[in-house]
Amino acid sequence: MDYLENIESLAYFSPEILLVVFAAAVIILDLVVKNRESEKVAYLALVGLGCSLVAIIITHSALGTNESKNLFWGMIRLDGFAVFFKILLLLATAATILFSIRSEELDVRLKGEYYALLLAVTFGMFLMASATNLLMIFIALETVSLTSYILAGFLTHSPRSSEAAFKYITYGAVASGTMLFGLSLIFGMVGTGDLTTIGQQLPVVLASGEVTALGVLIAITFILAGIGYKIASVPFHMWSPDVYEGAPIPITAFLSVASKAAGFALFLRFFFSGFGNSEVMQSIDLGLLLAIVSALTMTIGNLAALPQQNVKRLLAYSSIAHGGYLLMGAVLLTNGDAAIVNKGIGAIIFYLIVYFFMNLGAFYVVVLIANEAGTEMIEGYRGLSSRAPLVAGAMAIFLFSLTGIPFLAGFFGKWVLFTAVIEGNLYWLAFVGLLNSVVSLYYYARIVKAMYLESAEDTESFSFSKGTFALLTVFVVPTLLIGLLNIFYSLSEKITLQ
Amino acid sequence: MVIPLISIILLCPLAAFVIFALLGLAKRSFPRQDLLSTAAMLAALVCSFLLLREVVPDPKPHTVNWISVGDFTFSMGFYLDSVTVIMLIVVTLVSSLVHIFSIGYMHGDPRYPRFFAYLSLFSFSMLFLVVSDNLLGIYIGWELVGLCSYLLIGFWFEKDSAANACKKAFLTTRVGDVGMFIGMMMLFAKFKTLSLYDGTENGIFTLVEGLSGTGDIIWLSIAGILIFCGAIGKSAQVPLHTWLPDAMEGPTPVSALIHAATMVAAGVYLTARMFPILTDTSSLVIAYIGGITALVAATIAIVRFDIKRVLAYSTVSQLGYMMLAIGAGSYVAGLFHLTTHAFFKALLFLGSGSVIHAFHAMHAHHDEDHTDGEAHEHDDHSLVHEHGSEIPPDQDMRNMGGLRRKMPWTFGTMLVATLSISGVPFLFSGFWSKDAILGGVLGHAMVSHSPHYYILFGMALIAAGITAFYMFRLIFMTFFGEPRNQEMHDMAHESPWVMVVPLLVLAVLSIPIVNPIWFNKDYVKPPPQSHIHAPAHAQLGPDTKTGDANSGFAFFWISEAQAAEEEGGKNTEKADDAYRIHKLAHNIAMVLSICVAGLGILLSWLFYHRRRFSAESVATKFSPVYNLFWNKYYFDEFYDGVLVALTVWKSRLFAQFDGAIVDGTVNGVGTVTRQIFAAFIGFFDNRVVDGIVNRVAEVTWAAGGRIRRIQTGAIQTYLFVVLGGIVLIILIFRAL
Amino acid sequence: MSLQHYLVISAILFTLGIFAVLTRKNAISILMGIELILNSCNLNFAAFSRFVVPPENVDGLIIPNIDGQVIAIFGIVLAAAEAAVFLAIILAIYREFGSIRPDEVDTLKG
Amino acid sequence: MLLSLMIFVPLLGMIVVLLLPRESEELIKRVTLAFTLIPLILAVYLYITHNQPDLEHLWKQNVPWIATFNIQYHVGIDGLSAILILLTALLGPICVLASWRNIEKGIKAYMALFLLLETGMLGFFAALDLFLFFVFFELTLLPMYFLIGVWGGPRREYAAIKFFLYTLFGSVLMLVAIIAVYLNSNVINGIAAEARTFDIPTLIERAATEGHALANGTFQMWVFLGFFIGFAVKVPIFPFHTWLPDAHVEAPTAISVILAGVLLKMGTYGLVRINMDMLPEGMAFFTNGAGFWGNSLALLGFINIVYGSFCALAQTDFKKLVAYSSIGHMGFVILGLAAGNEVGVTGAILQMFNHGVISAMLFLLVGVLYDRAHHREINGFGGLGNRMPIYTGITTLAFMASLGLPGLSGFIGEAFSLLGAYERFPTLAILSTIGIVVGAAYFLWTLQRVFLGTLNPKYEALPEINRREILTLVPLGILTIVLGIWPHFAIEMFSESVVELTTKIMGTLQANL
Repeated sequence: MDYLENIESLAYFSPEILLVVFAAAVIILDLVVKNRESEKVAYLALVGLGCSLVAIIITHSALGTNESKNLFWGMIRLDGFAVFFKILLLLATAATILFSIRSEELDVRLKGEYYALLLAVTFGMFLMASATNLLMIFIALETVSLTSYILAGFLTHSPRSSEAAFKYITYGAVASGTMLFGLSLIFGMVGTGDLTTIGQQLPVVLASGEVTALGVLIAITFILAGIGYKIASVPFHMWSPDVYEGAPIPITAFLSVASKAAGFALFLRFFFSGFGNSEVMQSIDLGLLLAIVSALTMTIGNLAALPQQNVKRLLAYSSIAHGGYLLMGAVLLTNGDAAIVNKGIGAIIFYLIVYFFMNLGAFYVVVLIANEAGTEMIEGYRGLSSRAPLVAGAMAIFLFSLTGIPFLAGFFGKWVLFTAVIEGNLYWLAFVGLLNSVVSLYYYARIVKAMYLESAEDTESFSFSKGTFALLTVFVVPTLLIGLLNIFYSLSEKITLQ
Repeated sequence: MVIPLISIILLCPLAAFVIFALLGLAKRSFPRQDLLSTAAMLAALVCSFLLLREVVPDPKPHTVNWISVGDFTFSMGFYLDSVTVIMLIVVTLVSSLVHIFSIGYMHGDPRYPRFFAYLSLFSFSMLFLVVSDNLLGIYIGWELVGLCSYLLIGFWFEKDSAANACKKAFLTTRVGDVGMFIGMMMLFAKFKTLSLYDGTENGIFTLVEGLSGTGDIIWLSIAGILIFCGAIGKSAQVPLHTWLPDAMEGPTPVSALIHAATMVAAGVYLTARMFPILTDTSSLVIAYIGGITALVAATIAIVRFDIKRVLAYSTVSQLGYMMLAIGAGSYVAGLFHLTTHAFFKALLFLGSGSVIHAFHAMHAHHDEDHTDGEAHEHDDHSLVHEHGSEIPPDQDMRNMGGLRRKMPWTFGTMLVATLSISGVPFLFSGFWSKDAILGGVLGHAMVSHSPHYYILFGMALIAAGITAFYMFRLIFMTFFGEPRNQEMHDMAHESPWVMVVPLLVLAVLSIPIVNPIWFNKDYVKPPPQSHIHAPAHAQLGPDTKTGDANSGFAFFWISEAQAAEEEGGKNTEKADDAYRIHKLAHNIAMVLSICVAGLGILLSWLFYHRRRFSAESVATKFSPVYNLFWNKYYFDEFYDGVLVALTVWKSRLFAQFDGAIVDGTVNGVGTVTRQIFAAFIGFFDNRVVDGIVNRVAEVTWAAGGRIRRIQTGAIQTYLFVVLGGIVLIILIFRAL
Repeated sequence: MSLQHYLVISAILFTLGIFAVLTRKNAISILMGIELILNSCNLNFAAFSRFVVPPENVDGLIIPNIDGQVIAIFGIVLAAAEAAVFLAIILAIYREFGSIRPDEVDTLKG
Repeated sequence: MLLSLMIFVPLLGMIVVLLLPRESEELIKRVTLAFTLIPLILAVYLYITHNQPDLEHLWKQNVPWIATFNIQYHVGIDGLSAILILLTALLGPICVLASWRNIEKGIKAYMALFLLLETGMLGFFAALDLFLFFVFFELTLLPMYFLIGVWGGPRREYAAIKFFLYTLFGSVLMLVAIIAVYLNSNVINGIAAEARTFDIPTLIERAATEGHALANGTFQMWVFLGFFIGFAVKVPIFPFHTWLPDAHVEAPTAISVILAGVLLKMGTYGLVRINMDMLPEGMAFFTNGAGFWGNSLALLGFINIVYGSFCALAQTDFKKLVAYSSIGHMGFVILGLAAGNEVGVTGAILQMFNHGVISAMLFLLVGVLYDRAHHREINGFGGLGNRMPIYTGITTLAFMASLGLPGLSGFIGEAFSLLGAYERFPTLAILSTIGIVVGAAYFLWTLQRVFLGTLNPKYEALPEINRREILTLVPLGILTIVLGIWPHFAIEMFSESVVELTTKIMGTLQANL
């Protein structure tokens, strides 16, 4: 394994550097511009993201296909996998910034540092997507967490927001502390923080009897607490409904998509590199563990979503459930067949693409309705089909896509996942997943029902700007088309871990 | 020539109906639908007569492929033998006369054109049934005539009684039809065809001969009986006879055409057609059903006062005779009686129609009353039929009397028919055909030494006597004596010529001499019988000979010499024995039948003309018997009772069901007031099937609520779950 | 002192931290519990680095492995950052709820 | 090409309708009608040319779609799908006409959804790629959900979501089965030999290859179950049927027509196309006549017949009655299919088509009455026969056709299904004839309560059926009569397919015995 030294690495590290630079620039600009023009700050942040995106593409092309570089003496790795996640996360941040510009609940005067924080959290997520060392993993996770806590509590005068931040940080701190303890155990077992080395050494020490399977199990479970908290898997999910409900809506959207995606990136890389040896997996039956966690996550997420009245909270539970679906793909990491492992990773990646569009789209509608109707409750959606037909139509598409109704992207996402899972012979898990998607119809349809089948007392039409519709289109069109085009399938198939 | 002629016969009436229907869609109507329909029928009549010459001894069906899938071919086609032609003539003739009669009878009805359109449709269906060469075609015609019967019985559908009657008729016959369909399924499963005759492929009759063995073949017996079920329904045999008297709610020409002459006789025709597949057992069942029907219906008829119902029960009874004949192997006698009965019974109905028409003003008046009265009960419809409705005054014989002078033509023609049905010897066709049946049954009994057939003969004989009794009762009450209802009597008048002429024609047709076809014994021959047939027959030698013997004896008095000559010329000794036995039987039967008929007429004369005995006192003296007759053997009550009992059972069932499953939610019971199974199943649907689904949904929902409760909002609970989760995972997976 | 000693102390610290986090009715105490957890991890890293990983021999020069110690340092830094954010959030909570009892901050639930 | 054109013309129509201004309602209706007439014209052309082999290429298309999964856009027709496409295309314009006046709000969205629905249905019947097949199968769900849920009756929300949930539940199982088929589609004797495929003809071929994973009896049995439940919900087969009465009662007339006329047929079509053609071993397992499982399919058919009929008898809501009668009639389809012989399958397919026509008529007729009287309570009418003679005449025709009166099309399907079934399942076939009697009972009873007797004074002024309504009914009525008299018009289209299919099924059965 060849490592790039620090200075050599910097060139490949330019996207992250650009993010940091622009985060600083945003803070400086915020000092300069008047409050009324705070949108300028947001656009600067967007420019920063754009620059970073260009940098990602340049570094990626410098890398060449199917190549990877280990930067900073193996602290992080730049490969197709990381590039994909970086782009996805970057786009999610961009969307969040766009939402935030339109969101009326965020305090305009504080927006400068808000955008800086968003850039910072993106930076942390970039690290999460590419970290290959225990130290780096922990730093990345903490960077993301600390900034997220602040973002979740950003509405300083909202008790809900503060409460969300408080719960988030308490929960997050304990979870990451637990994870760190698990990481320390792993470190103690093999004596190195490098994931690849861990992957090679762990079976050796396990075979030699220096380490027992129970020890590995304890370590992994502790680590799972940290990663599971990030992707909100049962039983580490309980923070998410409260935080999602309390946080500003754009941040909720961001957490439910970007944070989750980053979590999965970390999860996949960690387990693939660190535990990608089937002996280790089998010694603790990791496959079954993950499968059960996956099944529980989607079931509990879906069931708890059923009685919700707050759309944000409902979507929070729904995103827990989707985390469960994604975990089904992760279960395949434990399959002995490399082809199936790659199918699992590909399925997760494809699903994340789909999820990105449909979930962000749904949250965008929630932002819009919260602006116009001033509520996040389902009642506020009554009669939306006549008050804002296009928005209602878009929301219906997002929701049905989340359900997995065919020809919408969500269906194809599930299709890819379930095909992979069944190919891994986990029929029961696929069945649980499918039953869950039936259950999920019920609560998604409740919103559709409110929009289309019920009428509002107030029948005044909402008016939205052209920009709003343009942004909505950006989410609707992919939700309609992704599944119908082969390009995304082949893309997700190409992205693999080594 | 056969195909064009048959096509004309079928298409003419059909066209008359189609024109009506198409114009109806365009909200118009043909100005003279009556003439159109009548003309169409007359054309068919002419063609039917022309077909007489086309009959060949061993006809082939004219078929086309109707449906062909792979190896299977269903063909549709015509089969024309002497029986077909005779049926065609009977149907077209009676139908034409009824058409003409209706021009007068239905005059002024608001739905006058529609009536003729329906008649045309009926005629088409009936003719289609008659000419079909296969069971499927027969079944199609069979159901279509049922439909027309439904439409025509319910022609005055504003009357609830009519509405009920038509539904009852259709449903009751459908029960029989299902039996017939099952029989068809059995035959089809065995023979892979429903064609009866040999066309491109062998038909059922040929195939059935291939079945080995001389005794009964159980499944074939069952199939035969099942097919006969169709006839039980259509020909109103016990126990499915109850619809026919109710069907008198229809206009009287309809009763004459459909419920006396043609459609109800279709059952007999079908049974006769299926003769070659009837085994001993099925024959016996048919004979018994026929015999019982003949007797039961006759006894009920004694005590009716509604002129049409008397005739209706009389029809049921006579149809029973025909069935008995076929069951006893007297194929030709059965068909013969069918023909003669068609004419004289149509005549009787038309005559009664003429009488009713005489009270036409009253009729209209009554209708209005009726309408008003029924409006209140309107919501009260149920599947349980209302029956035994009041007798309309213009049909009540107790309002009649002495009409003989007022309506001489009607009286005269009806008397001819009455003499005919009563079996008054020699001059009247009914005597010959009935005697043929009696003789056939007795002969069969004597040949086969079967006690069953002796019993049946006894029943038939008693029924013959009763028939003479109640028919003369009808004549005496209607036409003789003093008018009982002077007001109505004054209004009565002879019918116009369009109604009288058909009566006259039919009266002429009730004289045997105009039925010459039947006296040429070569013209109608029973179909060749196969090995499956009665051992009794088999002992007699070559089967075909027995058949000949039967047909020859059926017309003993006319064709004896001829028959004897032929039989004697070529038959074996055994056949000669059978021949002699049958000859003897016919002689005995004839004597006996003349005696019972005479007795019946005499008693009737004493009771109702001379009033030597009081019918009322006899009725009180034998009140149990009288009640039995009066209440029509409680058949309707039985059917209703079964339904009611089931309803009770249903409520009880629900009560338990409710207690057990829906713990005490009794509100279901209140809503469940519908019919037995239907309601039960509807209930099942809502409570169990939906219930399970809803329960699953509830459980799911409740689980959601449960999970919500864990989400307490207190952060330390969440952390506890985290730690608990970690510990649990480690504990569980440690062992693995 | 052998590795076991360190590990035992670390485990005790961790357990105490968890105990504090689960039971204390004061947000500050919870923060202290979290610090205990993090410190137990730091101790682990340092101890493992010292005892488990053999020193590297580069051209005869014995270089002890300091990976674990480095991680511990970073851990301390991050713990400090976390404490800062935590305290800021506790301030906000106190402002909004007038209390820093964790069980009184429960408007979001269900 | 033509086939794809036919499938996507309604979709194009949807886009056009969506672009039209909301206010120009007449224009929207006309445009919709035009866009539904195009498939009809194409379908008629298809009927005329279906037996000309040189034109076959017009009616198929196969282009790669999602290469990763070897999914193709493969459409094509055989006799069976052709006849159902004909039915769908026929009912399209009729439903548009039936919706002309009685859709009061949001006509634009209604028509757009309707066109989308039509694309889904046509695509489903034409799809020859399993994945495409599933996508089209589900594509009908969404428009249907909205069409019932937005334009339906008082309990429309419940009905819509129930319909949605039931069908989705069924299709979930089907999805597992589809994936299982796909994953096993390349395994011969345990070795992955060729590329995986969703191509239905290829799958059928492979499923008949000795040693192929798809040909494995146990595998087929399980996959059969998965598909079966998916289709059973749609048919609907007891006990998955309870969504149907609710959906029918709440749906607007035209949607009921589509629901009964076409959507139910999707279930039975699927049974033929997938369960019988692709999974003969599975089919054999459930229809071999041995034991419970061997009789199960026929038993379900029987239950459907009897259950549906008795339920219909219990109804006082006109529309619900017709809905339950649909359940009963679909039972004959199942029974005929279970028989698996030429007569039975012919009967079943005929019954599919004929039931589509007849139930469409019935729902249209119920709609006509409802538009006038604004209720459907059977006992609330009476004596309409005099007031609305033409309406009564057409209703009588439809009722008679539905209760299986010979000479009308309903009879042949029923009769053949039963004839076929008797050979294989005599007892069940005999018991199923109960349905014939009960069918007559409830229809006649209804006829009596609505049309016969004295006129309910409330309805003295009820207007007679109008020309537009007659126009919607006449084509169906003509079909009912024509196919009753000469069923060959329909049978010739699919007889070859039936022979092929039944030969396979009977062969498999014999091999199994």
